[in-house]
Amino acid sequence: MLNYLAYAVAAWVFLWGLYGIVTSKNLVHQVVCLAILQTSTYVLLLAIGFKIGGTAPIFADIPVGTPVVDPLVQALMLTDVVVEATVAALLLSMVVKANEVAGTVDPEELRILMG
Amino acid sequence: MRLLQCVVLLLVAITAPGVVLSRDPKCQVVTLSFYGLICALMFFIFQAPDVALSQITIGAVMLPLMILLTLTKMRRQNLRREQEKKRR
Amino acid sequence: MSSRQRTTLFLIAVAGLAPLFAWGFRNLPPMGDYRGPYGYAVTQVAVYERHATDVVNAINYDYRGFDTLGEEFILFASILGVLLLFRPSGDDHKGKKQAQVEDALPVSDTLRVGMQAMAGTMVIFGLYIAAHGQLTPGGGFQGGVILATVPLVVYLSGDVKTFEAIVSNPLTKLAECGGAGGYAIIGALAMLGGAHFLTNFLPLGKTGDLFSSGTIAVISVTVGVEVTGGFLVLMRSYLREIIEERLQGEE
Amino acid sequence: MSLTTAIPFCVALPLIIAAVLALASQWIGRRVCDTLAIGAAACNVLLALVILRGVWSHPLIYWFGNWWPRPGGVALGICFNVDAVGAALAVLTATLTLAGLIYSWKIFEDTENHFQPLMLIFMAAMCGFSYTGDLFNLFVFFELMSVSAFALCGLKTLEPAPLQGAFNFAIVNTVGAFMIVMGIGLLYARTGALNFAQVGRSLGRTPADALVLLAFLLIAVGYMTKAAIVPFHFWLADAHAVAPSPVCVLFSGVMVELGLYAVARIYWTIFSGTLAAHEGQLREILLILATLCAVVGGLMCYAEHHLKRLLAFSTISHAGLMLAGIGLLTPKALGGFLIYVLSHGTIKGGLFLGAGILLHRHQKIGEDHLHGCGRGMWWTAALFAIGAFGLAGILPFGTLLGESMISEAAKSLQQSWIAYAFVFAEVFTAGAVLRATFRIFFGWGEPAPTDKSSRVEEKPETEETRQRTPAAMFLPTAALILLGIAIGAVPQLRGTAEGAAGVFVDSSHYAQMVLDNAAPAPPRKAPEEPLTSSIVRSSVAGALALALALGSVFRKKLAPALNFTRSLELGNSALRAAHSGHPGDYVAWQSLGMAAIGGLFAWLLH
Repeated sequence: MLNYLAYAVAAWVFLWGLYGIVTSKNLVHQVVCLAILQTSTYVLLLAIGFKIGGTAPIFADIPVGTPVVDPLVQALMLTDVVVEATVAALLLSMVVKANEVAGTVDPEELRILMG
Repeated sequence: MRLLQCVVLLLVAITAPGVVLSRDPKCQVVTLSFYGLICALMFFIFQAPDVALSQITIGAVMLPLMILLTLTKMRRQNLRREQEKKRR
Repeated sequence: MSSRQRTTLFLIAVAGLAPLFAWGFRNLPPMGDYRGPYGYAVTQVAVYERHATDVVNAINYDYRGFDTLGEEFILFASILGVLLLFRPSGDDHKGKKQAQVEDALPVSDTLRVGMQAMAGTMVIFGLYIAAHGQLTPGGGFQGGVILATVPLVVYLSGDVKTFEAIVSNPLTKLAECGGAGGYAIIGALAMLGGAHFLTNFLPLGKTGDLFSSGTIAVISVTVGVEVTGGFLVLMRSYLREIIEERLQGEE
Repeated sequence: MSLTTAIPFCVALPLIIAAVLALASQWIGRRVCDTLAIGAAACNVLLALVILRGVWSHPLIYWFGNWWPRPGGVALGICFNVDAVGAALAVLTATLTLAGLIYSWKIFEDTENHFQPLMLIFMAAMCGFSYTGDLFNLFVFFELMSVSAFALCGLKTLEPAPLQGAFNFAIVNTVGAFMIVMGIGLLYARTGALNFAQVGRSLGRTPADALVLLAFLLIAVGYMTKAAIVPFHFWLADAHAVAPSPVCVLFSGVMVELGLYAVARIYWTIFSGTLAAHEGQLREILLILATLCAVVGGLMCYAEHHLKRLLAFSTISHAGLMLAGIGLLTPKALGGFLIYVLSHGTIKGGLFLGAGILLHRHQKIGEDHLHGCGRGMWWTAALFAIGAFGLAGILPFGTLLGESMISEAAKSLQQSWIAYAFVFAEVFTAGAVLRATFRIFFGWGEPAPTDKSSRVEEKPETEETRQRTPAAMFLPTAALILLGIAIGAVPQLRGTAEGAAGVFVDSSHYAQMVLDNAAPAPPRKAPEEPLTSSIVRSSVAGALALALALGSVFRKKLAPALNFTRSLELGNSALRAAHSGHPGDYVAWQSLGMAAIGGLFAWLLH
C-alpha cells in the first residue's frame, strides 16, 4: 500500500487545489491555489521517476552504471517550476491591475462580462 | 529512507490543504513559503537536488515574495483610493 | 451561481474524479520499481557522449535543449506581459502626489551590515551554481534566480539607491533579452557547420572540468544571464512606484 | 533555402527578432518596431509556405541537436514531424499574425512596443505547436502560446473587463495545462518515452487499461479546454470579448483550432493502436460532445448582442463542428477538418477585424448601441455579409468543402445526423451575424434588446480621427475574407486534403518513419465525390439564416408568429446564467465535465 502513497498524495493535492480555486473569494488566494494544484504534478512525476536504492543522477562522485533515479522527470519538473513561477507572476500582475481599476479582488464582484 | 519518504509525503498531504484553507492572503504567504520548503525537502529526499534547488529559490522565496509585493501594491492602491474619497 | 451551488457542483465532480484517479493510478508501477527506456538509456550514455556529470542538465541543455529554449521564452513572454500590464498609464502621474503612504522599513545598522555581507556571499554562491551546471546540482536557472535575489537583499537593507541603480541599468534589460535571444542564436550557430539546430558543436573538454561539455556550459550560463535579468526586470516593474517615492522622500 | 534550414527557423527566427525588439523597444520608434515585426511575420509566411511545399508529397522528420533515435527505437532528442496538416496550420498562423500586425499599425499607441514581440512569440509558439512530434515539447509550446495569449488578452488595462477576461482565461487554461502534465506523467510511467511514435508503439502492443484511458482523458480534456469544447468553453467568450481585435483573430482563427489539432495528433500517433477496440464508443462520445458544443454555441451566439462576444460564441459552435471532423475518426473527416479550419480561420479572423473597424469608428461594440451607426460604411457591411454567408458555408467558400467531406464521412459511418448539427450551427451563427449586419449597417427594425455584457463599452483601441476607415485596417480585413473564398477555389483541394489526412492517421508507418528511418509513403490522392447534396444543404442553411435574421429584425412589422425569434434572441436564462464570469464556476464545470467524460470512458472499457 505504501508504494501507492505518493500517487494518492498527488491526487489528493490535485483535488484540494481545484477545491481552492473553485471556492476562492480572493483572486490572490486563487493564484496560490493554482500553485498548489501545480505541486500535485511534482509529486506525481517525482514518484514515477523514483527508484528504490537509486541516488541522484549526478555522476560526479559515483561511477556510471550505479543505479540512479530517472533524470528525465527531473528535467520535466524543472520546466514545470519555471512555468509555475511565470504564470503566477503574470496572474498576480493582472490581480494588481484589477484591484487598481475595479477596486476589488473578489471574483464575485469583478463579474463584468456574463450571460 | 522509506520511512522518511512516507513522512515527507504525509507532510505535503497535510500542508497543502492548510495553504488552501488559509483564506487570508497575508497568512497564506507564510503557509505557502513553508509548503515550498517542505516540497524542496521532498525533492531532496527523493534524490532530485536540481529540482530542490530551484524549488527553494522559486517556491519558497520568489513566489511568496511576489505575493507580498502584490499585497503591498494593493494595500497602497486601496489607501490611495480612500484618501481620494475623503478629499471629495 | 451562488457559492453553495458552486461547491455542490464541484463536490459532485470530485465524487466522479476521485474514483477515476484511484482507478487509473492503480495501474501505475509501484513507486520505486520504475525502469523506463529513456531514463535507462540516458544515464548510460550521457556522461560519455556529453562529458557532463549532471545528467539532468545534460538533458535540459542538450538532449532536450529545445524544450528549455521554449521554457526560457515562456519566462521571457511572461515578463513582457507583466511589463505590458504595468505600463504607466495617464492616471499614474496624477495619483502620485497623493500617494505618500508610509511604509518605510526600519532597518538597524547591524542588520544592514549583515545583509550587505550576505549579498556578497550570495553573488559568489549564485555564480558558482550557474557556472557548474554541467557538473553538480544547479545550473543557469537556479544560479540566475539566486543572483536576482541579491539586489533585493540590498533593497531590504534599506539601500534603495543602489537597488535602483542596478535594476534600471540598461545592462539588466540587455541580460534579459540577450540571454533569451542568445540561446536561440547559439542554437542557430550550430547550423553554420551543417548540423541541426541546437547541436552541441563546441569541443566537449575533459569530464569534470569547468569548461567541459561544450554548449551545455555555455547555454547554462546564457540561461543564468537571462533569468537574472528577467527576474530583476520583473521586480522592478512591481516595485517601480514604491522606489520612485522612496527616492523622492530621500531628496 | 533548404528545407532543413527553414524548419527550425520558422520557430527560432521570430523568437530571436522578438528578443531584439524587446531589447530595442526603448530606443527605436513605434514605426520601426512595427515594420520589423511585420517583416518578421511576412518572412514566416514565406518560410511556412516553403515548408508546406516541401512536405506536400511526404512528411519530414527533423531531429533537434542531431539526436537521431538510438537503435531499438529509443528517441532521446526532440523531433519535429512536419506533415502537410501541421504545415498548413502553420501557414494559417503566420498569415493571420501578419494580418493582425498590419491591422494594428493604426492602433495601440501606448504599449511601449511590447505588443509586437509578444505577437511574434505567440506566432512562433503556434508554429512549433503544429510541427512538433514530442509530447512534452507540445506542452512547452502550449504553455508558451498560453502565456503570450494571456498577456495579449489583458492588453487594455484601463478597464476591469479585459482583466477579468484575461484572468478567467489564464486560470481555466492553466488548470487544463496541469491536467496535460499529469497525463504526460502517466504515459511516461507506462512507456518511459515522450516521443509520439515511441509512446504509440509501446502502447500499441496491448489493449488500453485504466491508466492509459486516464492519461488520454487528462490530455484530451487539457487540449479541449484550449479548444473551447462545451463544458470547457466558458473562458473563451470572456477572453474574446475583451481581447484587442487583432489578437482575437489569432485566438479564434487558429489557437482554438490548434487545441483540436493536438487532440487529433495525440489520438492518432499515440492512442489509436491501443484504443482500436473501442473506436466505435469513442467516436460516439466525441460526437456527443461535438453536437452539444455546436448547439450550445449556436444558441448562445444568437442570444448575444456584444458583437465580439457573439463572434466568440460562433467560434464555440464551429469548434463543435470541427470536433465532429476529428471525432469521426476517419481520414476523410480529418481532411474535412483541415479545410474547415483553414477557411473558418480566415473568415472568422476577417469578421473580428471588421468588428474592430466598427469599434474604431464608433467606440461601441454592442449591437443595440450601434443600431444604424454603420450607415455609409458599405464596404465593411459587404464584408460582414459575405463573412456571414461564409460561416453558413454556401457555395464559393472553403467551409462548404470541409463540411461536405465531414458529412460524407459521417454518412458512410451511419452517423448522417451530423449534417443536421452542421445546419443548426450554420443557421444560428450566420443568422446572428446577418442580424447584426442588418441592424448596424442598415438600421433596419427596432434596436436589439440589451443584455448585461453588451453594456460593456470597450475602450477604443485608438485615439485618432475616426471619419474614415484607415486602409491598414480595411485591407487585412478584406484580404482575410477573400482568402476564405479563395481556399475553396484551389483545384482538387478535397482529394489532396484527404490524402494528407491519410498520411496523418497512418500511425504504424508514422512510427517506422520516425524511429526506424523508413522512407515516407507518398500520399494518395482520394477521389472526390460530387458536392450536390452539400450545396443544397448549405444553400438551405444560408436561406434559413437570412430568413431568421430578417425575421428577427422585422419582427414587429411582419407577423406575430415571428415572436419566437425574440425568445431566441433573449436566450435561455439558465444557459446564460451558467456563463457567469466567475472563474470558480468555470473550473467547477471543467471538473464536472472531466468527471462525466471519465465516467463515459469507464463505461467504455467495461
